[in-house]
Amino acid sequence: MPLLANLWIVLALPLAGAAVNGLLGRHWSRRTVNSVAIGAASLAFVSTLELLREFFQLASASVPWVRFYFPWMTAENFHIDFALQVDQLTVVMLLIVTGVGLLIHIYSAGYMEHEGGYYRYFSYINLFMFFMLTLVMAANLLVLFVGWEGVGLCSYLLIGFWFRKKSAADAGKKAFITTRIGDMAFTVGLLLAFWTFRSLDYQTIFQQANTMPVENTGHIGVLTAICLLLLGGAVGKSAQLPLYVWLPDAMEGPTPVSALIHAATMVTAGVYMVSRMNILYVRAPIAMLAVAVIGAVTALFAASIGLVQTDIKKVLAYSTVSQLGYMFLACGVGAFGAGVFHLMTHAFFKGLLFLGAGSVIHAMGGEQDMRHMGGLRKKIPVTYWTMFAATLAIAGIPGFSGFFSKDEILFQTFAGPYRNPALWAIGLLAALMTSFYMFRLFFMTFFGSPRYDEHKVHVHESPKSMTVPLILLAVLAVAGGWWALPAMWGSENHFANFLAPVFASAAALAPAVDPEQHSLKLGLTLIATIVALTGLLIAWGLYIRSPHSADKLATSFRGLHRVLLHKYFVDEFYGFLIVKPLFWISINVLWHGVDETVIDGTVNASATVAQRVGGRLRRIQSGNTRSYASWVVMGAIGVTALLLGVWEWIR
Amino acid sequence: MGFITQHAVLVVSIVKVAVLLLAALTVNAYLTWFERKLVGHIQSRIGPYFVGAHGLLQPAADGLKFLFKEDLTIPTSDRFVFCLAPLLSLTLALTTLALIPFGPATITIFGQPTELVVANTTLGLLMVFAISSIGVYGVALAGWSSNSKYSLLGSLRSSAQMISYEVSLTLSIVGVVLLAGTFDFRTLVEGQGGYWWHFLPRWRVFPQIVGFMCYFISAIAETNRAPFDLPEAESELVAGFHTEYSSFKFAMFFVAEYTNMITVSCLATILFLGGWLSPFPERWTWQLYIPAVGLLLTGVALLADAAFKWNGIARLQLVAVSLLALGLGVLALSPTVMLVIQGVFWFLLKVFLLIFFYAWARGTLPRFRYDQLMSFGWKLLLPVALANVVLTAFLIEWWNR
Amino acid sequence: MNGVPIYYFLVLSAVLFGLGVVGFLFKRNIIALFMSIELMLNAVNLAFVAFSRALGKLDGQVFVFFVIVVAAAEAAVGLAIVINIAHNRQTLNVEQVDLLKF
Amino acid sequence: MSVPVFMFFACAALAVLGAVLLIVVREPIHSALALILVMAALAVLYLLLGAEFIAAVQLMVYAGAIMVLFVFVIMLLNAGVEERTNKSLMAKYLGLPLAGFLVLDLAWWIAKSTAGKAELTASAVPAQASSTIELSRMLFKQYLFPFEATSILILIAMLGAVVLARRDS
Repeated sequence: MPLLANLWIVLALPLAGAAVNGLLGRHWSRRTVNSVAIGAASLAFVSTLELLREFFQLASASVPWVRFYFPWMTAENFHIDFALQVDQLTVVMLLIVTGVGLLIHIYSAGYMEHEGGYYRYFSYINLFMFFMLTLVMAANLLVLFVGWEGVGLCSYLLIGFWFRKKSAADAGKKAFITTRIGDMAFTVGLLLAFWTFRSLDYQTIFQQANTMPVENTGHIGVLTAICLLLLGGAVGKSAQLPLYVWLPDAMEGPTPVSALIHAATMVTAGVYMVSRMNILYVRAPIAMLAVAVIGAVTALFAASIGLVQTDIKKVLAYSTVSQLGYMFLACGVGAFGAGVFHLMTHAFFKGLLFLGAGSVIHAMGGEQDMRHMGGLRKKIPVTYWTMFAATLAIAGIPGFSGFFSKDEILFQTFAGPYRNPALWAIGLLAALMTSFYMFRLFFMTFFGSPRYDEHKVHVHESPKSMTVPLILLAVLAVAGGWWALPAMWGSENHFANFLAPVFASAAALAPAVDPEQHSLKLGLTLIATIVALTGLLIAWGLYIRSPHSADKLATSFRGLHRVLLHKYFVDEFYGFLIVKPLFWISINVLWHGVDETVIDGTVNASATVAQRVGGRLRRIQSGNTRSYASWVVMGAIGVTALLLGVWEWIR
Repeated sequence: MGFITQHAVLVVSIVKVAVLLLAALTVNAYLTWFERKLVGHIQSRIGPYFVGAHGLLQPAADGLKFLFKEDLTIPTSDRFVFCLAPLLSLTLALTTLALIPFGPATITIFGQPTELVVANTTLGLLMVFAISSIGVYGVALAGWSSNSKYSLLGSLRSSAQMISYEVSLTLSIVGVVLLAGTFDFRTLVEGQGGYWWHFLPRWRVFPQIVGFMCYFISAIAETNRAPFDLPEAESELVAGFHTEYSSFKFAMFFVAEYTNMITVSCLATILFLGGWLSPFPERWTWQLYIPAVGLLLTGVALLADAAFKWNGIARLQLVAVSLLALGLGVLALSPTVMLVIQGVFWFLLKVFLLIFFYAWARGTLPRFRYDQLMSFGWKLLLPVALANVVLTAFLIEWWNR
Repeated sequence: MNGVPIYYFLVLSAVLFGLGVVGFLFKRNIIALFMSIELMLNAVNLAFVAFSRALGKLDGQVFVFFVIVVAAAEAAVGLAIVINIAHNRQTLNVEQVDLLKF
Repeated sequence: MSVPVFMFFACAALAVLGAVLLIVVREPIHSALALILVMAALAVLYLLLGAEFIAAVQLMVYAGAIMVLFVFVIMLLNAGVEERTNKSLMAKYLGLPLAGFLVLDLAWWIAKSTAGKAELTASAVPAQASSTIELSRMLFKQYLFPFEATSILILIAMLGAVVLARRDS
């Protein structure tokens, strides 16, 4: 078992790629650079496959498979190893990260062809891959935290990739700072966890947690506290309410980055963490509820904003947020498996959507506003068809991957162990909106008459390096959900079964679900399907049949439209509530007050004192040798006197 | 007599000093005569001739002249230093002489066994150099105090020259000191007894020939003698540092110069030429008669000269001189005196030869130019002397292995 | 050789040293200052030799040797500096050379 | 009063006289002469202490070389009579008391020291020649490193002097 024996190889590959490119890439041709980067990524993917093979041969007893590499820090009873582990969840995540990551590497090779800082870009995304892998392979919370912060760093670097553009730089900072707020909570959570369990290793924590009682509603215990704090981190990283604001701005980065980081992998870290900590969460119902509510609300909220956005990437960004909301919802209702399932499918189709959007933008020569697109169907067929698949998937049209995962979530919400019909309703509404705005995007982009100057912009299909990943992802987006196909007729869900061991103890704790609930499944599925189709039809009605009705609608509901268009004024709200006061305090208190008055004051004061005293003492230094000599003689007298023990004599 | 027997040491020392002083001054006087004669003959003149036979009274006349001339001191000069300078040079010159042993023998005066040296110290050599190194001041101060540019230039030159050459002078004898391993004159001389291969005397001049040459050249320069006599280069700066000096003060410088000449010659004799040791082996007893015979022959020669060539006062003079010589010769025949004299004779003979060499050099060689002098001293003499020292040290070390 | 107590020499050296100090404080001519320093050094040397004699060890004399050597070096450099001063400032009065304060 | 004692006092008197002259005399060259006098006197004292080699070196190096250098420089710069300016009040008023204090300190120290009490007797005198030989031994064995160091120091001093005194234009 070469790879299981030393897991670090999987990490080392992208890191090596990043290091090589970062240090030497500057002087290399683009070809060399991207072959190095893609080589690293593909090697990582291959090794993951090998890892998977070996993993299947592993006796279930020895899962999770933990490896200690070296003691990282040790302070008497605080001991952290650099340890990695592999279990089913990790394997899934590994596949997503390396697989989608690889595709996006390849895609980037084409997309970034004409950009500066080529080597920088590839070194960054390799680095990102490394940190993401660290995050998912970590065997204790601190190593996870390293990956956690690492991906944050990479996303900062990549969002601000075009750092000469102010908006990009700002977006980078915004992302970094916003997630920082979440990470603050996360860190406190870590400390609390350590204080409680005297360790940060998953296994130790889980063993101890297993012996702890469920903190039922009404009494909030340490577990609840830990879970809520960790949730804070997750909210920040996974762009949930109220910290989602950074993600839409993150679209300033190159589109592949949006695909890789802000759709497929990084933002799912929160979901991953929650489901990793499932054993804790199931023992803290309040936290669970919080997760569910946040998820549901975010889903609806983001979707509603997505309805009216006109920037193609913005729409996708908000859809990402809302999809993440779904995942949280899933976790919140104890359907961790479903959450992870949706995470995977979402990685496929959202990655695809972003890449497609990138391809469109590439074709339109940088145009991002859907109002200036249209009728691209014929011009860029590959993109068109792949996007179509992805749209169907996300909209939840039966047979496509998104359908299965979303359906699973909704079902679990309605009939799962922690069922909650209200949230199910919200979820359903969100689903409707989702399908609507997705088809709106789709129609506005590919159908109707071109709304751009055909002479200026000559639309062209993207190069192979971009289309091939599209196709591959499209396949996944279509077929990625078929694991769960049997579940349709009540048979077992392979994916869920695969993940089951991870959530076993959680499941054991869950209240029993009476079997006739399953009979609901078909009905619920039907409802979901209808909802999806409704969304499709509305979109078709508004944007194909009578293209101008949309604007009429917008004008008739101007107020609502404006609110949505301005994203509920959340940014302005934050700006008013937090940023302004912060500025005020910084400027008036910290700058003028503390810095100028106190610090500069002391410094200047000491300087002036020194100057005054110096001015007096200066008279001693007359420059006249004879005076100096006198001083020397005094010194000599003093020394000799001391040597003679004058002090004893005086006493 | 009681007093004498009580403080015999003191008295004997005083007597020795007195004798030495007298001898030194007389010898100096007659050295000038000898030199003038010699140089004269080298330049195919006859030199002093009319003051007494063969100008034998010339020195006396000069002495008288010095005494009776007016003693000028320039009003603008610095009186004290002006007077101090000549005193200093003369005193120091004579003092060094006091450290030189003239012979091995120990004679008894007032029942007090004494050696033929005024101040006997084991570090004689060091002392000589120590004292002679102060001699510079005489020259320097003389030039400065007399407040005249010729003097100043002359003194600057000469003191620079003396200092520069003192270095190589000192270095050149280090070889000998290394060989002998002592500063004591007596030991230094006795170390040179015996023969190499039964015929070559173990004088250090042979192993240290380079050292000897360096020594002699720098000695000539050190004493400001031709061809290194720039300080009193008449053609350039009148008479150098003693331009402004007259009569007796001038005489002091004069005597000091000749005394230094004698001193360095004595040193050369002791260090390199085996001091008072005779070149002949002990068993040739006839060599004991050499001094006496020499004196007697001189007396006879002079008598003949007086008889045939001269008349009047000069004749009487010569007779007196020859009688003196004969008398000394006869005295030297008496066994005790004979033994005592031996060492002294050989010593003085060698010294005389060296001084003859001095005069000879003066008569033949042209004067150096100043820059030549300096570059010669620093760039040739000094390195050679140094090399000599190093080489000697290595060889000695090698020998001892 | 009957008795000069060592501390006669020490006292003498102390007095000479003191005089050297006085000289350094009261002479204005730079060269004279130098000479005062030399005087102090000499006083120290005397003390050294006296002690070496008193203790019957020669180390003191070795030190004196070194002191003399160093004094030579110091004189060489110092006088060179003095010459420069004299050429640049046209004075040897140490009180006229007091720009060291800036 | 025995010869050594007489010698000592004579030389001591000369030395002190020289030192005082060095201070009071205003003509630099006279100061130099005074200093030479001190050195000569000290040389004799060294002889009295049985340090013949040091005495010789004292004369040769100090009186014969260093002081000659001084005299040279004085002659070269034609240093006139020093003017008695009094810019340094400190030296003017505190100078003497300070020096006095210093001497007192030293005197006190001497009074305390035990080594000083020893009488200078024939027994304590190391044989002169042997003492010189011993000295050289120590110099080249025990004190070899300082010796080499000083040689380098001298070399550096020479270079420094040359560089400083050269009037380059």
